[in-house]
Amino acid sequence: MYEHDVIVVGAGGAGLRAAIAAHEAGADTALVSKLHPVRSHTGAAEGGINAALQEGDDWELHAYDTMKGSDYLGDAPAVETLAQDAPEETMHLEHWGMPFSREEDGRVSQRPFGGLSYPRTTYAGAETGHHLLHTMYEQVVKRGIQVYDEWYVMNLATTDEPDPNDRECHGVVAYDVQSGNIEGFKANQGVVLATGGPGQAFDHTTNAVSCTGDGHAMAYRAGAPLEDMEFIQFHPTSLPSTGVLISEGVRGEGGILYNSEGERFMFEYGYANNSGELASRDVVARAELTEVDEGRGIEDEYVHLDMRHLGEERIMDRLENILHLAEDFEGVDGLVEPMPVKPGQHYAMGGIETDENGQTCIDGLYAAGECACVSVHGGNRLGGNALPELIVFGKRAGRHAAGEDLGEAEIRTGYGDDAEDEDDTEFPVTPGKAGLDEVDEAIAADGGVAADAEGLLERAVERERARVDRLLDRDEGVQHAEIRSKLQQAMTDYVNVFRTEDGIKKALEIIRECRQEYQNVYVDDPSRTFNTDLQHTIETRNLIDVAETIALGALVRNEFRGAHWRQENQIRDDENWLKHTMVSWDGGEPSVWYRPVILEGQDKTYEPKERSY
Amino acid sequence: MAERYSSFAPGGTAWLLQRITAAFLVVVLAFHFFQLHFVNHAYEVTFLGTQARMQNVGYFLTMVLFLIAGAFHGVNGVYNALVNQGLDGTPKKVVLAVLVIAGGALIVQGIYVALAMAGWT
Amino acid sequence: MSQSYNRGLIEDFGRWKEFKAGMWAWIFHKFTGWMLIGYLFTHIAVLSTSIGAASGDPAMIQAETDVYTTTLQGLEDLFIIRVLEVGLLAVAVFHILNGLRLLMVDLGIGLEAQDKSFYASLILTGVITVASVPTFLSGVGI
Amino acid sequence: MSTQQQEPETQEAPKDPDMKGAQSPQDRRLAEKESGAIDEESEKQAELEGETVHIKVFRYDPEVEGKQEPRFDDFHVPFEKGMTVLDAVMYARDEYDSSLTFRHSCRQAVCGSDAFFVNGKQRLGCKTQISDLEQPVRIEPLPHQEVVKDLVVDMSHFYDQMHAVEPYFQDEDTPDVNDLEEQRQSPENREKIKMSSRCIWCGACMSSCNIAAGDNKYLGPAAINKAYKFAMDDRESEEIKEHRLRILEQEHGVWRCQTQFSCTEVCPKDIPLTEHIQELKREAVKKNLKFW
Ligand SMILES: Cc1cc2nc3c(=O)[nH]c(=O)nc-3n(C[C@H](O)[C@H](O)[C@H](O)COP(=O)(O)OP(=O)(O)OC[C@H]3O[C@@H](n4cnc5c(N)ncnc54)[C@H](O)[C@@H]3O)c2cc1C
Ligand code: HEM
Ligand code: SF4
Ligand code: F3S
Ligand code: FES
Repeated sequence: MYEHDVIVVGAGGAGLRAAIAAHEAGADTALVSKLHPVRSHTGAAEGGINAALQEGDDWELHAYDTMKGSDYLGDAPAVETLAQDAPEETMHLEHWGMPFSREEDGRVSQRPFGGLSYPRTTYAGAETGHHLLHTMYEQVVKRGIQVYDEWYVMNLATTDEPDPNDRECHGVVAYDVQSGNIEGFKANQGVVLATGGPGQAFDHTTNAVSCTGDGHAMAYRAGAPLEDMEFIQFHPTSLPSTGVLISEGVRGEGGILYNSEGERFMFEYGYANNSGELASRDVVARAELTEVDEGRGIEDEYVHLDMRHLGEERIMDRLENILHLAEDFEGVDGLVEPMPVKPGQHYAMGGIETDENGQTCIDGLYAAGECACVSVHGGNRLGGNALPELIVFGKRAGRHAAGEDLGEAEIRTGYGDDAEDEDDTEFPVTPGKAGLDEVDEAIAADGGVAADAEGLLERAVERERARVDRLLDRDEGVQHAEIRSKLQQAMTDYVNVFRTEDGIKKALEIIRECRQEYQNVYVDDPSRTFNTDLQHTIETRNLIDVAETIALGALVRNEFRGAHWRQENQIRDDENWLKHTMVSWDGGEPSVWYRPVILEGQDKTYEPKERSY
Repeated sequence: MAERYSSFAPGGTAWLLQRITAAFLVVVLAFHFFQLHFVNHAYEVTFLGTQARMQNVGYFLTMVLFLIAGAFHGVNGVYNALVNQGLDGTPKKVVLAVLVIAGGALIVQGIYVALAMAGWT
Repeated sequence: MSQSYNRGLIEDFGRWKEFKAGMWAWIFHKFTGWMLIGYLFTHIAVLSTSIGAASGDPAMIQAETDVYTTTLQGLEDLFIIRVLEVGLLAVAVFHILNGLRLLMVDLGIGLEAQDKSFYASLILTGVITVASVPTFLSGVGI
Repeated sequence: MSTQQQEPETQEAPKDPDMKGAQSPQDRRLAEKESGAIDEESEKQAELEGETVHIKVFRYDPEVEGKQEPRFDDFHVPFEKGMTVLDAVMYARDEYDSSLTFRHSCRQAVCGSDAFFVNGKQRLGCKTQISDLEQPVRIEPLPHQEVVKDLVVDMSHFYDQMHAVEPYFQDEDTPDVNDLEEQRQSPENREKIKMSSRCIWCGACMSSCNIAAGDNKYLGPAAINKAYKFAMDDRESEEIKEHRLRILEQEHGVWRCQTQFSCTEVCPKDIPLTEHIQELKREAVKKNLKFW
């Protein structure tokens, strides 16, 4: 067993920042990550970090833009904290040596980004995330913070009081991928989850293979509710074969979208008569899919993004990296042929419910980064707002976990008196636990609250060892890859950009089937050494849980807000839906409930306005 | 953790000397070859001819420098090559000593030969 | 991690077909360097006969029958030695040319053309060597 | 119109290539439309012929009998336009042998996990189009690192070397963050360190360097490049720069580099590694000359 004051799970931008903050607050801190820190998906972010740095800009404008972008589903205290702290946190990065792009006078450069009223996106070339990730990892090395890399966290060690608000988290159970050893990590003060997005719930995503929503699923099963999971951002231009992102820059420079008939459909079919290709992400994504559905897609799958008319010189000058991406990942030369693109899952606005200090309703359990939902992005994330979220809330979570007083949080967590139950919607199948799976079985056998943290952890470790033994011992059944691809396909078919009641119900049915099939899952690779088969099998279980919450949220929210579109009700319904969707696991019987959005800020209230640009 | 090395092993001096001797050797080696294969054919070399050349102080000094530079360059090159292949610890010290002695002997013997050629012994 | 597998260096050089210019340059330079230092030692050894000659009978020197002259000329009469000399020339020329290339690289000049300059050294070495064969073989008593 | 009517396409490779033509809604539709586009036709043709790529993958597992002796396994993977080496091994894993093990994550050349030895050269699996390679494509773990299992190598030595150059900003004397004051840096200086800052720690360069293979203490191209990024950054003070050079100029630092250029050749991020190393050698010499 390992023991530290603060255990940070995940070493992407959020995890690294949390670890540095906890360390600075004097806690003995360790990072536990299934990937070596520099492999985290934060490295893929290109665009930049929004922060009101310059004179003429101020945090209130940033907050306002963010609130508007969120389609009024962001919580004002969180949004304002983000806008207020982002400048200082960005400066920290600079002082740590992050190579930001520079102006002639030596100051950091900022550029305009969609939905921002001021050019406040601070960037480092077209690889901002890469530099952010590496700069922070360097600081972790400098401080000598302990890193357990290639340790896969399988579960949390949480007490099991009936009310999740009374539970405490005392550590995690992880397995060393290289050796297969399963060990407990005791956290004396707190566990911070920073496990990133759940993009792998979808078939086609810009997210990494490692973005499997492990943190979501672990916190969810431990009792922390997942918030606003239905809000998934789809990016209109990703390469069909891999999901690699083709940046908006191509359309910004004048790239044109064509369907298989060679028509410039954004105009010809009237999807966006004014802005055409430059309409907002969700509009373009829906347009592309409509074309494909109506038989005008190429290979029945994608559309073409053409930039040849821009001329070689201009392309080489401004979009050179796009040429490389198309060439390397799709085998297409953007100078002589159009590039295939289609919408891909890109970002999850929702996540583990936390307050401004990163704390969940479970004592000692924190979450930060894409896996968390303090609710700054609400219904739709603005480009360049995820990276500041990592550093602002990563830091807060780390400090709070290390015992620093950050003041009383304004955002409430956990089921409480402000909750409103969902009881109108009928689910086509019962969500949640399918029979007894080994994890729950062991909990049941546990018989109440463990006496002390150590005993709790030990039991958690035993449970996971038993689970792994069973997965490895079984010789037949289904393999996880089959289940995973079925799940991903269902999500992409039915809970994608277009969502209909029937479709989502179909998805829930398939998710249910996946759950049942998972009862018979087995791991073919018998080895303990670097068994990725085993790891992926555990991840698939997590994906099922997460996918289900996405579908549940999508089913109940019968309106069109932000990235969430519903065929039956294609308008934003502020009357009924200015509230967060919450899904609680409730010991294996998920329940859906709502919590009102907080629109009252420090000294103003954000009145919902039409989201038009 | 890879060890933190002391700053007192620059290694840069040897590197630089290797380049400087190389630059010097290019010229002298070319001259040497030319002199003894093209101007004077090797098969025509006699002690008399050699002595005549060696008695020119400039030539004598050039040849001695040539020898020293060549010996350093060659021996240091060999040493580097071995270190590159991971030679370490005691064997490394031994090799260094052997090479220094061999190089030194080469130079001493070479100078002695040159003196003999010039007839100054 | 119970064990791991180390493929060792032998496998490395088993892949010589896949080596690129820079790697070949390195190998050749190393090889020629060793040849040259080896030769330098032998060379001084052979030349050491001059010590005997100098301390011997001056008449023999005049008659060109001293041990130095006879040794050298005796060696030069051997065809094999002539061939070896051509080899030595090739080795030295390559080492010089590639050495110049390396010096340029050290100065940071023309790094993009490092492969081309290697090929150039090779070709030039070949040309110079072939061109000097007549000179080297002249007067050999076969 | 929603996506709901769309039938989920089977992920599996059709055993009988003709089956696909009959099943796929796309082909049906294409046939219906009788589109005359020639390239579409020929592409379909290729698909119908069931073109496959032949890959040979290195296998080793210390624990599994039959894999303890390293061997190569053959897989025939159905070819698709745009398929990368990583796609091919992923397909082989998901469809044929789930125990096939390799690191990968981002699929877009930023995480640096999937450097393999492909047809005799260190390459990123995700960044290498399989159609550019000669078949059968031989895929091996990175040379000069111990193999943990299949394509997974032990990277700890690489990480140690990266850490050994003190790869972090050391200046404590920075402006107060509360004033939102940055350290000034000229665009030229930022340009100077740009390439060096792109390293994704894939280890390809280290694996290709013969010197690094022989001399375990040699810092190696990646770590030296990392040090270059800091040494050339004007934001750090002169003393720290000197300190950095002192780390680099120890015996197993920059001097060990024999300008083999293999590192520069294989770097997937096109970092001019040899150039950076050479520049540091000159810097170190200059600094030492100053002392004399
Ligand atoms: C292509 C792309 C471009 C983007 N561009 C921008 C942009 O320009 N601006 C912007 O603001 N945002 C952008 N985003 C969004 C932003 O990059 C992400 O939201 C953010 O990086 C997520 O960071 P994170 O720290 O939460 O998670 P990640 O960086 O994904 O890190 C997750 C960490 O958790 C670890 N982990 C996960 N599960 C486990 C487990 N079970 N056990 C142990 N460890 C685990 C992983 O190893 C990893 O270290 C972009 C996203 C993508 C995909
Ligand atoms: C008497 C003549 C010479 C001898 C005996 C000689 C010998 C050697 C030897 C043994 C090496 C080490 C090779 C290795 O194993 O890596 C070497 C390296 C080298 N030689 Fe020479 N050499 C001679 C002439 C020259 C000349 C004329 C040049 C011209 C430029 C030259 C340039 C170099 C360089 C640059 C290296 C260093 C390679 C490195 O460290 O990266 N040498 N030499
Ligand atoms: S320098 Fe290039 S090859 Fe080496 S680790 Fe970095 S990215 Fe990989
Ligand atoms: S391959 Fe090695 S020898 Fe130098 S140029 Fe690169 S580090
Ligand atoms: S998978 Fe990340 S670099 Fe290839």
